[in-house]
Amino acid sequence: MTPLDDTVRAVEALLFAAAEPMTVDSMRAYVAGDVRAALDRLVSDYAGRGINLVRRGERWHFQTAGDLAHLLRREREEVRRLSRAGIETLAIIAYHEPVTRAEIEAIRGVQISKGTLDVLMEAGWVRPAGRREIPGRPLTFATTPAFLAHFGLETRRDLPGIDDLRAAGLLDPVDLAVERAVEKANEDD
Amino acid sequence: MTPLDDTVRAVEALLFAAAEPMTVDSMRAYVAGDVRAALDRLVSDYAGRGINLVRRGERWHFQTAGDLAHLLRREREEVRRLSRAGIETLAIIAYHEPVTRAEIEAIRGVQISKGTLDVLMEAGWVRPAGRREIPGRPLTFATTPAFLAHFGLETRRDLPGIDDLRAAGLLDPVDLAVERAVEKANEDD
Amino acid sequence: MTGEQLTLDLDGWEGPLDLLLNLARAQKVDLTRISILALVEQYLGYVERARTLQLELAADYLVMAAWLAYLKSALLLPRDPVADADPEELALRLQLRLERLAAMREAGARLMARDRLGRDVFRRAAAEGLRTIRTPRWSAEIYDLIAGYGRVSARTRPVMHVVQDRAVMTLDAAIARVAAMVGSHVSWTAIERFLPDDATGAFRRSALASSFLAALELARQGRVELQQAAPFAPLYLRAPA
Repeated sequence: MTPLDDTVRAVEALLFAAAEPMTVDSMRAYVAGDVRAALDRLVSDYAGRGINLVRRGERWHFQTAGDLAHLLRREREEVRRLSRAGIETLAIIAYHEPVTRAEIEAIRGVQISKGTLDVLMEAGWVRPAGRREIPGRPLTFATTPAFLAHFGLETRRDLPGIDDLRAAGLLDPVDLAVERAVEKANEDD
Repeated sequence: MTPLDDTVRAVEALLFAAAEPMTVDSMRAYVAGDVRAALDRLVSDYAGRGINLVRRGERWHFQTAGDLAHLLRREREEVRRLSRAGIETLAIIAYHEPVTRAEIEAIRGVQISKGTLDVLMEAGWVRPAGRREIPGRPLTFATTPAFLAHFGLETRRDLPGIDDLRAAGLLDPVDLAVERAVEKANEDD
Repeated sequence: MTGEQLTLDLDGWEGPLDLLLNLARAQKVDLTRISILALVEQYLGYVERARTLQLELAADYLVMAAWLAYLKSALLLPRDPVADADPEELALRLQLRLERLAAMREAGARLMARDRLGRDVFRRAAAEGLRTIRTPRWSAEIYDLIAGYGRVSARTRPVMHVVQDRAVMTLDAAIARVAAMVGSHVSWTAIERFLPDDATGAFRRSALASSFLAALELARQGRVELQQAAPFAPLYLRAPA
């Protein structure tokens, strides 16, 4: 292996020892030198190994390679089982964020029971994300860095199928889609 | 990096994710192939990196390289204000030094907790100043040069006297009122 | 279908839109090509069956049924283009809602199937953690220091004044004095007679109070006898017989 410079070794040790994923800024509080270059070097060093260095949002951490899941999987410690309502609500928040409760309910066609958002927030995947400046100033919700980390997403752009859904207009409100369809019909006439 | 075989990758991931150091036998419960050869390969791969694979007795685990341990600690200075008890105790020491703890308490009219003197010594403003040659040989306390420096004093004589304090209105007005009332009562008798 | 099964079925739906989506799936065509009319018929039939079995349906199922009945009539009957909403647009609206719910349902499933941290991939279990060592730097201003001393001085000074200036007779002095004097009084003698002749003002009050306590203490020891006719009446002392 080619010799490592001190910054690369330091960042490697730091991320290895850290209890939580770290941002570049938080790493800089510990390590001198070019942290970003060190991360690039480590990502390539660990590519293909049993451990990988991954970026989740603004945070970095080491984790085991996905293809080894069959060896390591711990079914019994299964991360909390979400109800169907919980899964759908989480997906709607992730694909539409920031999104109000009323918007979530409009998509699901049913009221959200009180516990559903609580469970998602308790899991650390969803957070309140400010109020929308419309009458009533409703609270909006968005996903957290822990959500990205848990589902192995580098950014929200990695959400499965998000580009196709956006292109198909399926992330737009129904009203907007109806308007568009009407316009299109008029053009075709 | 040369391609890794599956056993090496599996052992690497296993040891990384393990809560405890593992024996070769316990690794064999998860991983097929030549575990010992995989360990040898990993030891040499990680030599000189920020993380090392080490053997402790019969058990193997990853740990951060010893020379980087200092990086994992970060010192941060926090400015804290002295408590009222701390200020009063420091003032008494400054005006009366060298002074014993019992004398400080007599002057304050209140007991001082052990922590109060510790804080003043930690701040570097107060030092033990020998024992008083009376029964029990109690320790005396005095101020330090750092005390003078912090408060911008040339010498302790620069501290204002009790008459200066009175003139400056620094004797608490409520207590002053009590004092006057008592004096007046004595005159009336 | 038994009533019980139907109840369970209804419990399994996440609301009327969910029920509609599942009925639409049964048409086994792309959601963009479903027959809205057939879907409406199925939904209304479902709700009707629930009613004949006298099952309690949540209000939103009935609201949806009413809306779908209206949609059905709009689709079937000739319409007044001024007064009525465009039934094609209403049908499109329903179809768009179903597509959106289906999209999110599928997205949720794909999300859950990813390699999830703590189930499929793992962070280091025995991470040492990073430590921040906080070193306090204490701060105080010279004003705080001086004002603090002023406070202490003001608190303790008046007490020292009073003790120095006030003339008092201590209890010990009063006991000694009363014990010495009572020996020469075999007849009842008022307590005031035991006070110093020159005692006036605050000192006299102090001497009287201390002498009274001294009398009580000596009586307890059997070295003096006391007599008082009534509360606040003159108090007399004499040597024990």
